[in-house]
Amino acid sequence: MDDLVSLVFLTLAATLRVATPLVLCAMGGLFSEKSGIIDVGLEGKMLMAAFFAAATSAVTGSAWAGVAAAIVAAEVMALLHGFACITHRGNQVVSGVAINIIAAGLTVVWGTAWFNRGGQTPPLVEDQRLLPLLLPNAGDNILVYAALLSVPLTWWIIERTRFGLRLRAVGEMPLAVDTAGISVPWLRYRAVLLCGLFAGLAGAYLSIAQNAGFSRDMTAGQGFIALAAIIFGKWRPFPAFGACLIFGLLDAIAIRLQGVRVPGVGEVPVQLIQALPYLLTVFLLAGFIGRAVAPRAAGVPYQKEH
Amino acid sequence: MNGRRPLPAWAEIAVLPLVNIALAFITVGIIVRIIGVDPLHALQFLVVGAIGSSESIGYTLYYTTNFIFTGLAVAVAFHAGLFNIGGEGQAYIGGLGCGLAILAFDRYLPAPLMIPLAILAAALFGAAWAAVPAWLQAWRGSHIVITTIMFNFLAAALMVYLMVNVLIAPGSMTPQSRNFAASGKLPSMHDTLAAIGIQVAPSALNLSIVLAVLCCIGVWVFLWHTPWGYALRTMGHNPEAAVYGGTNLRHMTMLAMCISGGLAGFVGVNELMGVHQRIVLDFPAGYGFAGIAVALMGRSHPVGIVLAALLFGALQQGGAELAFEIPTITREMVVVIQGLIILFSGALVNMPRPWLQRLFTLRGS
Amino acid sequence: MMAVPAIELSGIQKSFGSVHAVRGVSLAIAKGAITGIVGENGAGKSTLMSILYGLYRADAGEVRIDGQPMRMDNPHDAIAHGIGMVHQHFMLVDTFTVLENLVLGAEGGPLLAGGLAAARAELERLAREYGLSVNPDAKIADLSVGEQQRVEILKVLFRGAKILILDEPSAVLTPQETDQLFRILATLKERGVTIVLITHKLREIMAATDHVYVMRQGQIVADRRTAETNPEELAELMVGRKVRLQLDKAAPKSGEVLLSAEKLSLVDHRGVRLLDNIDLELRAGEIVGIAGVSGNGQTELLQVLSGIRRPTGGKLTVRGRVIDAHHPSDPAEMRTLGLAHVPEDRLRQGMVAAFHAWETSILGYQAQPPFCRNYLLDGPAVGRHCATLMDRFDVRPRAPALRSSNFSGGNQQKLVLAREMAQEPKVLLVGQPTRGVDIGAIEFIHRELVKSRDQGCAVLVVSVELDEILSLADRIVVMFAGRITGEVPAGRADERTLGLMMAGAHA
Amino acid sequence: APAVAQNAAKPAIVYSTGGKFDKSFNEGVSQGAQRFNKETGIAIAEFEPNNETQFEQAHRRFAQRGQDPIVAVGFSQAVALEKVAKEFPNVHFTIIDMVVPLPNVQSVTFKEHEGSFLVGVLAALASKSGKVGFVGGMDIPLIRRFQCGFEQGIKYANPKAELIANMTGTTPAAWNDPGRGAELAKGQFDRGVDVVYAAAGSTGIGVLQAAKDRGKLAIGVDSNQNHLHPGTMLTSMIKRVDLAAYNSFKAANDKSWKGGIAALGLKEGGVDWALDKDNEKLVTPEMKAKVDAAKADIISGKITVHDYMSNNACK
Ligand SMILES: Nc1ncnc2c1ncn2[C@@H]1O[C@H](COP(=O)(O)OP(=O)(O)OP(=O)(O)O)[C@@H](O)[C@H]1O
Ligand SMILES: Nc1ncnc2c1ncn2[C@@H]1O[C@H](COP(=O)(O)OP(=O)(O)OP(=O)(O)O)[C@@H](O)[C@H]1O
Ligand SMILES: [Mg+2]
Ligand SMILES: [Mg+2]
Repeated sequence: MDDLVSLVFLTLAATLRVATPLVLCAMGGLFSEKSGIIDVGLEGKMLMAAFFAAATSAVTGSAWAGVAAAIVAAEVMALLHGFACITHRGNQVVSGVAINIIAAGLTVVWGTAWFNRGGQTPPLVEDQRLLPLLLPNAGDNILVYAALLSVPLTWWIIERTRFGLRLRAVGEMPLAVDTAGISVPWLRYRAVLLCGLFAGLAGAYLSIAQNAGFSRDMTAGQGFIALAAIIFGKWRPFPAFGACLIFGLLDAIAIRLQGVRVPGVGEVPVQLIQALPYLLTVFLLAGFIGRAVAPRAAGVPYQKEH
Repeated sequence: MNGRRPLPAWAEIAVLPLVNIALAFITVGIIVRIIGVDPLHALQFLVVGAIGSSESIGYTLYYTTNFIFTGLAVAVAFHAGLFNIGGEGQAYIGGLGCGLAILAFDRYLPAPLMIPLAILAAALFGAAWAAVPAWLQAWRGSHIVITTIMFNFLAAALMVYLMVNVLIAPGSMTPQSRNFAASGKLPSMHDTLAAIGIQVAPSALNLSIVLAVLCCIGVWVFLWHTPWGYALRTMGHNPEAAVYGGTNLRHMTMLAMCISGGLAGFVGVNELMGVHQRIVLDFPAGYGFAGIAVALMGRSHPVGIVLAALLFGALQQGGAELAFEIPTITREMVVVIQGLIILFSGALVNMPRPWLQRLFTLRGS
Repeated sequence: MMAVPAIELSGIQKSFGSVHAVRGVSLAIAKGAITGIVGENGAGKSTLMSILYGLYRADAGEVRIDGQPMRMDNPHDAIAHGIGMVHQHFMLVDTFTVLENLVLGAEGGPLLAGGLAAARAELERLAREYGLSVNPDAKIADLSVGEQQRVEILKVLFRGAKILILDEPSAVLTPQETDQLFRILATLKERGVTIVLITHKLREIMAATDHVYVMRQGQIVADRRTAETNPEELAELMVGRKVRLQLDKAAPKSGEVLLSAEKLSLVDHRGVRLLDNIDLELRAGEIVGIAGVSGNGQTELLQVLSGIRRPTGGKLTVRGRVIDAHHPSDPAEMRTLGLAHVPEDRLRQGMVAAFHAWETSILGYQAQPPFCRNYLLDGPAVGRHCATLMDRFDVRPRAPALRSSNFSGGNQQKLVLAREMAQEPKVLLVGQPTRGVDIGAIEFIHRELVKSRDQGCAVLVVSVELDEILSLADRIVVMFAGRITGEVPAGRADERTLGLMMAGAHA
Repeated sequence: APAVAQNAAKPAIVYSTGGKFDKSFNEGVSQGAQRFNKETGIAIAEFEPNNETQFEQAHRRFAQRGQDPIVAVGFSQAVALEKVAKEFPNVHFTIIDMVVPLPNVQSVTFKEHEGSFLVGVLAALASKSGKVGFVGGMDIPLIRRFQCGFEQGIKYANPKAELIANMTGTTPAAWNDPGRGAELAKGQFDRGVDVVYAAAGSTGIGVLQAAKDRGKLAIGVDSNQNHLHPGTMLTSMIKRVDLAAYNSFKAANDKSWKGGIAALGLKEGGVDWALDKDNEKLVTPEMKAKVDAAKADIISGKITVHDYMSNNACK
């Protein structure tokens, strides 16, 4: 009984650990998408951030310097995305894909050049990492709490502030915002920057909190899962958060389900379990949970004079 | 653009892409400098490595073949207004189809029957893998970009499951199927040419490139010279007009994505039938994503796509040689270059236009 | 002229790529007066106003407000100078409530709560003062076009504009709503607001304005005191030649019924009744006009009749083929039945902007001979076909290879019309035949429609322009809220009664 | 560095697509190369292909340039190598983890199951909970071979001991996902595991880290990873690929190079368990005795460790 309780607790803790980067990413992506800028590049931003977080804290020996570097790195990528999609009205998906590929390559190129460990950063010691605060076994480091906090914060900003109102408007009808005397590009740039901020934190979490160092492609598709969570949550913070938790839980359970024989079915193939989040997303996207409507102007570059 | 006159068509098609590539390479040059290598020196190795010998040309063309397939795949979907990011998965499953067909029949069928059958299977499987997201988009309204991304992951999982648990050759160290019998081998280019008395250095280049060329012609005819292609492009430009014109958007979406997926599936033909002669893991190796860049650079026109694919093929081959020659440049450098090309010729395509326009306006007046 | 004009424009130039939309316009708008601007489509009216409002940036020229030169780089500056604009196409966020749209850009503080409360109070005040009542918490998407325009005007008043620009405000209103609008404008004028009114309806110019400017081809070609001019003169100034404002046609010789709808209904996925038991008959050799304020089901009616949408109830018979919810049809089949359809919005439906004219000239017929032979498009044949169309309908420029988007609105319209008429249809559905078309082209198109009527074709014309319906139709059917609210023979129809029916009052 | 003789060997390495720094056999090979380079001062040409079709190119290119010997790392190079080795009968090739029966090819494979058996024994002895964990990389036969040997070792030392095994993933990304590795390990700890064996390339780094963070014991793989976390690293299953590469170079250098097939197990010192200052505190004399006994028995043939890959099954 008692260890059942502890098992449940530990499973939840695991869920939260896995969900944290997803949540941060999703909240970031939410700002971007709400403003009408699709962000397939979350993955790349997170990867860049993870790399610079680890690299910096390995060099400076300060985890906080790492976090700062992560945010800067992610913001640079975010600005690149903005520069392409807002200033030059480029295709947002393409820009995102490009950012992902570039990040995947550059992190390794630089990593090899600077640390020659094949893109890995040196393993980090205690004070170069963000460590659990209260419950060592749960791994509840500061960024986990940041993620939990980010959800109500995002909701409040979007629903209750002037910025939020304009954000929602620009994602639906930029022309209306423009004619109201508000600069569409500046508004969108701010959204994209917010996205960068959160993606940066997510990246830092991966390399200096959850793990002790960067290794190539360590985001392993989580950026896309976060993206799925946003759509899944129909572009609303709390549902998106819920989606992240579900994916986290799936993962936590998957880990425990591996190799377990399910009566009747027999042993569930690892691959199936690992594919579950993607399967689920496809299933849910297919409108079986009701249609998800994207911000109307999402993906459409704003142009006054075609 | 106010004031300035728009670019002449030829400049749009010819000059702009070149400027974009130039920008990408300049950026790469800077990065290469940062890690302490002389860019020009590197460029030289790149070029020589790509077209320096008949062998390297062979490999360049072999990579080009893959890029043509995925480039066309993306382009066809593009023309229908669909964004197919699932080329990776479709190529993977296409390869599976090709491989299964061969594993099933190579012992009984002679090459003249086996090869077309396998090619057909590749197309069908690729198409099927694209058909699901297409159906989800057409009937359930799910976002095809996301679903195709998800289907890339699903394809990977499925393949590994099959390779590890079903198709693996007994006693094999890695998840790979048994080798295909002779009838399941697509003749390599050097053998074929040797047969007609032309000697070239052996390379991975095989007859799939002929298939690729045929696909280019096929796509061109289909898109611009058949009523279905007409309807497909109408849908891409203006769905409402397509409906008005009597096109069923759902069916057209399926058609477009199936063609797209089938084309992507041919990567499997080149890789498995042409080179590996068995089913292996991860042979799509990013060709699906690169296809987006190829299509963008090629302005979604077969001719443009062939040119863009040649560039990417040369990059892939020359890049390998470059890494070969200069240890400090790792293989990821090539990835970066690809990424930058996608960025400049895709997302930032509009950036140089005003400059060029100013240029032309000056020249004009 | 009075002392300092509220607005003074001098030498304004504006091009879009190759299009020289505004060519050195100079004008002065008197304070506290209503100034009208008329001109054919594409004359540059909206562009000029967009420049004044800072939405577009002029390539050259100067803007003076109250005598002071101003840089109008973006709407923010304009708003700051007390300029408000009600755009031809509404600038409202559909998913927002009236209140949210109202405060957008004038939230009064980084947090919403306060601003919204204040706005609610202000809204009630304005509502009382001008009799402009709307429910603050209604979603824009759920409002009628008239109400939406009211919100637009409220937005402007809410920002306390001293200068009000209205771009074709009455295009979407019933005569009654229009009357109310002009009452409001009068009130505003009393309160000293300067008003600029853009419209195509000369009647409104004569009724409301003190002063009128006429634009053509991006230039001011005339400038009159309203008291000293008349519609005929203005029309002539607009087009640059004499135009006959009314069309003369022989009495109809109507024959057998070619299209008939019985209790035709359409309910969308949200359960909204878009079409409600429509009964309609269309006979050979007659023109039936459907009048009504846009958004009352005309669009849907055309969609169902042309096979684009399947009816959810009732039945439709087209030349013997019976169509209902269970036996749907599609535009392709309809074409084979000899039904042609000129859609309401040529750019959105009738053509593909990026296509060559010759490609546009076979939209919907691409799979038919002679355009398609053994599964391949016959390019040359299509080219020749397009050229002949352009001849017959005098589409300018006569260039089949030109991109469809590079034809002027009117010429685009002619091209689409030509494509459909060239098939010598038995039934012809035409939506807004002359929307975005100048008076010159209107004459031509109307004559063509009457011609095909006289050749025994059954013509259905849907238009929001009452005058157009009145001059074209042999029978007039009025739609309101998806229902047919009345039918009048052309002879006994007059604006007022039609207006009442359009507002839902049964005749 | 010592002066290089004119007729010295011109060695070259073609790594597998895993890359030179895979924390696994590629890295081992490069260590062997470095050692050779230190001792002889002879530079070694290296190439990291990014797809399998580049193997053949690389082999041929090196051979053409008169590089000799040429070491090919990983089973997947076999097909290409066989082809090129026939083209260049006078060039010496060495392939690791696979057999290519040609006179001018030296095939080196390892009996990972034997090494894994030993660390399995150690794990079972060290475990208090009687629950031992295994985290594999990508789910492929090679890794199953590790797991299978490990399991036999555990059962040998403590028949009642329970093994909880996880594979990291289904794509090559599984070799590079320390985050997931850590989660898998933590998941196993949550279920009572107190010793975990990582055979997952860089993913293992995460596993070892997790053990450190949770104060559990971990076993490294391929190269000696004990130094990573002294105190929680129980041991490492070493696979002496470095030796294989080094020997090949050395032999070629003093003209004693011989082709043929070598399957390096405990007997040949190809695999072993690591005991050094970093983990000596964790290994009690009894444990050491037991493991050494098992080692002796395996070498003498008293114990035969079943090889998963002999029949793609662990029995
Ligand atoms: N969106 C656009 N982009 C580029 N050029 C355009 C656009 N709209 C119109 N034009 C160009 O501007 C010119 C005028 O178009 P417009 O439809 O305003 O003319 P118009 O005066 O209305 O002609 P008509 O009287 O035939 O309707 C056309 O020749 C067309 O080439
Ligand atoms: N954004 C744009 N891009 C390109 N051309 C444009 C654009 N907006 C307007 N034009 C062209 O500029 C000219 C003036 O257009 P404008 O909308 O000002 O005409 P208008 O007088 O308002 O006509 P309407 O009575 O139909 O509103 C037209 O040729 C139009 O096609
Ligand atoms: Mg206008
Ligand atoms: Mg016009």
